[in-house]
Amino acid sequence: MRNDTPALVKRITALSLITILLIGFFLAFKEMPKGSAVNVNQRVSRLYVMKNVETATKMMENGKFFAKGIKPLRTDVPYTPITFGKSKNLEDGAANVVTSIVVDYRGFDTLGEVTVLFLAATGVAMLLFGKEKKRKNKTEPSLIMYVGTRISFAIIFLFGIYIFVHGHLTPGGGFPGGAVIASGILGLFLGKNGYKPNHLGLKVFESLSGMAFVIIGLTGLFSVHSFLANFLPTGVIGDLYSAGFIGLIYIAIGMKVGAELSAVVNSMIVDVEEEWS
Amino acid sequence: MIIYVATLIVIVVIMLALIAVFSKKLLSAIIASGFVSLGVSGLFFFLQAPDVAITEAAIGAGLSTAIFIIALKKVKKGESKDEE
Amino acid sequence: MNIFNNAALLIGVPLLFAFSIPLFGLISKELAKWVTLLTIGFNASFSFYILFAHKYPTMVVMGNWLPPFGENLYIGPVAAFLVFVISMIGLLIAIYNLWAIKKGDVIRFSVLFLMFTAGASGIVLTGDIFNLFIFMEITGISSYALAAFGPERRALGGAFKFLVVSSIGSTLYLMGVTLIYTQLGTLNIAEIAARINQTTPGLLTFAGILIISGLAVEAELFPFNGWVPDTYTGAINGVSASLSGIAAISAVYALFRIAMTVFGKSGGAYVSTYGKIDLMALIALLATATVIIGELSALSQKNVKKMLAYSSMAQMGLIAVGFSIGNKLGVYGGIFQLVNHSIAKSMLFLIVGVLVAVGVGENIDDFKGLWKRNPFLTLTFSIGAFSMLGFPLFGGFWSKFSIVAASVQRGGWYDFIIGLVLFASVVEAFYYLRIVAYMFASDVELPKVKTPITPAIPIFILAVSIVAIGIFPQIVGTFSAQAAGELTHKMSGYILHVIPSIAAH
Amino acid sequence: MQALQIFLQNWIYLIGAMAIFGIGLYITLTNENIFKIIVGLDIIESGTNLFMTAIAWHPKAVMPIYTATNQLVVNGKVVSADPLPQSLVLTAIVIGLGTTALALTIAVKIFEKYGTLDVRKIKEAKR
Repeated sequence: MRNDTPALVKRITALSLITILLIGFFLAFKEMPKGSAVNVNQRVSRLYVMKNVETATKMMENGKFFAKGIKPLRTDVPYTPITFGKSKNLEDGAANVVTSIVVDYRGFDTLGEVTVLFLAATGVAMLLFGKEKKRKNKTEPSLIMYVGTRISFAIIFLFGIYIFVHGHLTPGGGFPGGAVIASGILGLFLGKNGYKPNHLGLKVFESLSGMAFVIIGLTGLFSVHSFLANFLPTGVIGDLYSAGFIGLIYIAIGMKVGAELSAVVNSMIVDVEEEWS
Repeated sequence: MIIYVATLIVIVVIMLALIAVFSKKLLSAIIASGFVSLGVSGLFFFLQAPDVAITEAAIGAGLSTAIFIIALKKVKKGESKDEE
Repeated sequence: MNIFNNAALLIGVPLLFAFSIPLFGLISKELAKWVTLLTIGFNASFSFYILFAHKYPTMVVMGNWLPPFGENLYIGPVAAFLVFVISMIGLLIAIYNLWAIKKGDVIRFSVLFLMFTAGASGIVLTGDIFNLFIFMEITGISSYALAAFGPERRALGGAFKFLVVSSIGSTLYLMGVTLIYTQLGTLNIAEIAARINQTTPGLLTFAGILIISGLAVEAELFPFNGWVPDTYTGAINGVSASLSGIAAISAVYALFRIAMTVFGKSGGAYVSTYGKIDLMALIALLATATVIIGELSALSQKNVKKMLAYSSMAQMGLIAVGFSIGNKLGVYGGIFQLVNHSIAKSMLFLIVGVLVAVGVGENIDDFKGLWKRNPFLTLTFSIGAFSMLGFPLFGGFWSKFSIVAASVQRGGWYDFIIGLVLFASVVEAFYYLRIVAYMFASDVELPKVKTPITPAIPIFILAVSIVAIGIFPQIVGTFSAQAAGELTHKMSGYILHVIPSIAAH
Repeated sequence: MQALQIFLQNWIYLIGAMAIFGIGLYITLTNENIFKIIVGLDIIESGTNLFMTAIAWHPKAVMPIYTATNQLVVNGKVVSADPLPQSLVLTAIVIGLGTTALALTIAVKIFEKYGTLDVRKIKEAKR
């Protein structure tokens, strides 16, 4: 919009634009299945929940998957009941179906997602690059704050690790786990003026955990001939040591996200003097 | 019954978003948007999506708001000058 | 179905090295730039291998889950060729960056530039509609940061505008994808494309409009291109070159992959789409508006970078007009023009970058008498300008010619559109020739300037390739023809290569 | 009462998502303050996420996690909420954080260099 557009005109334009958009959305919603009509069984997620993508693949290769008019017969794919704590050697051993989709069935998306976060952290650090100035806060945090943040950091850190290690069993996973760890580090910043995390350590940690993700992917490529393929046994559903490489990847993601978000917080908090020399 | 609770939360969330529209101070707009995220993450529980709820609470409501406030602190001087 | 899983290295290797560049950066800044260069060089040579060993059409399966259940990359003629072009342009700009980027946070700049190129290749390669969004965001986030990089403060305003418009665009795209998912229950492009007529028309049309407006932001189509002039002018020249030479072409490809393969009806003389309105016609209208607005705005600019930005916008419009004609010749012209634009425009931006660095400046008045000051840059700039205008013996001639011929072939209201486009070309000729005239025919006496060696290499290669394409159009023409075949026949060109078992029904 | 409940089940999340989305868009389009624009983007993000989760849900859904007591498949039919959109939302949330952080950084830099947070003044200063 132009610079000198009066506020009222701008508002009316925006309102009419939004109204048109929302009318379009509601017209589209009327044609969308709603409420009890939402049929997960017609969607590709049915196969992910039942963990029988391999069966469906075989059906597809035999030409039995698509009916006349190219309708996929997802409801025809047979399934074997899955019992928590008993079923063994499923194609994907994660009890949390969302995790199995995020890391296994659509792991490539997640690699991209980690990259996006990495790039955002890199961009933030690149734009705020410069010589560090001393922070001058008027008030020093009290002793209770100092001690409290340090003690709570340990607990928060452990909790973050718990979240991403149990990502394939309980809600959570690498991203919230990493975010929790980063908020612990944010607490440390609040607890002491001029707190400095180990920059070199953060950087190395971030790089190594990111590389670990790609290397796990490449291991899949060279051992099972497909990038990001699960090459470990999947174990019993519900066990801590199950779901193959999902645990490994979530640990890598958790550490990477934690390091990255801490780096973002760090570069945002520290005042720098820009230098172009 | 739970749908009525959800309806209530939706109404609260919309009102919080409206606070972000009309608030004169940046800080209250930011806090309001943080609470919108928190409310939405509550709705995710009703929508049977605990994973999303935890992520939204940790990232959308927690860290994102924190980064907002850190950035706001850096430009604190500008706020009073800019607001008409 | 032909599976070549090792092609996943086109994405995997850049990612691995992007994550490790901070470690290389601990050793030396220069090393970071060289790692970027070599990684993009790896991509270029690998895509060269795929292209010339004729490894396509092929598919890469991710995580051992075959499509439509898992994610896949699809390397058809279009993708193979465009990845090669993107990697080559990226490689040349990386060589330029060796010389241009010396100050500031060089290491992180290298990371972002590497992932920018890899993300653009990913947009071209991917076979999953949500994965396309991820790659758009990878390219997007790195380009916001790259556009804001630089000692000049004007970079920031442009980058911020780009960020806001682009985030709203990607949100709209995501909502469109979700709407389609509610009805078809899949995210695989091939399956959606095969079953698109099973959606209800209203929802389909609205989702199409949302998706296309989301993609049009980066494809620089009117009315979503308000960010273009500010961002291109503000960013440092290497970044402007990569934005117009890499990001824009991958976005246009994504736009027409969705419009033609996903929404398109196959079988006619030209591609039209399902739904209540013909999305191809909608794009044609937007594209024509883009051409006219871009060229007319470029005419009045005093700053060469800003002029190039508007011209870039107009060129994207021209490309979109070529694609949206929808017959084989039109798509052929569109892809040909895409390549020509990518080569010529990135070269022009690099030349402006060199000129600014050696102290000539970026205003049109500074170009007066440049021939006497530096013949090399003058000649290459003229070659780029002539290619943009579509002079015979330069690359742009063949593509513009095919687009005009295609619209005459299609007839109907496309005669009117091509009339407007030709009028805009006259305007374009005026402002480019004005600069060329200034460069050659001004008798201002100013000290000579030297050309630095490193950036001269990419500029020279790009100029030679423009002339080579102009004299031997079949270099690009063969691939464009194959690509046009793929895009206009969605069933035999795309779907059957990804999900062959659909053929039984 | 029954009708109201069915209406709410069908529409409340979609209406809420669209309202949040619309309000966010309104903030972004009408405000001049850079921080307000970013707040708008954040709210748009929330609206989109709510929308994407809402289309995964149906009134009898259970959460998509296998536990000792939670049955996802009953009589050969999946009864859980659709896990695929949920995993897409996870991705969208993280990407949203990245965009927000970058936008805020650019905002801070703009304030450093121009001394203002007003978008109009940035433009005037450029010429």
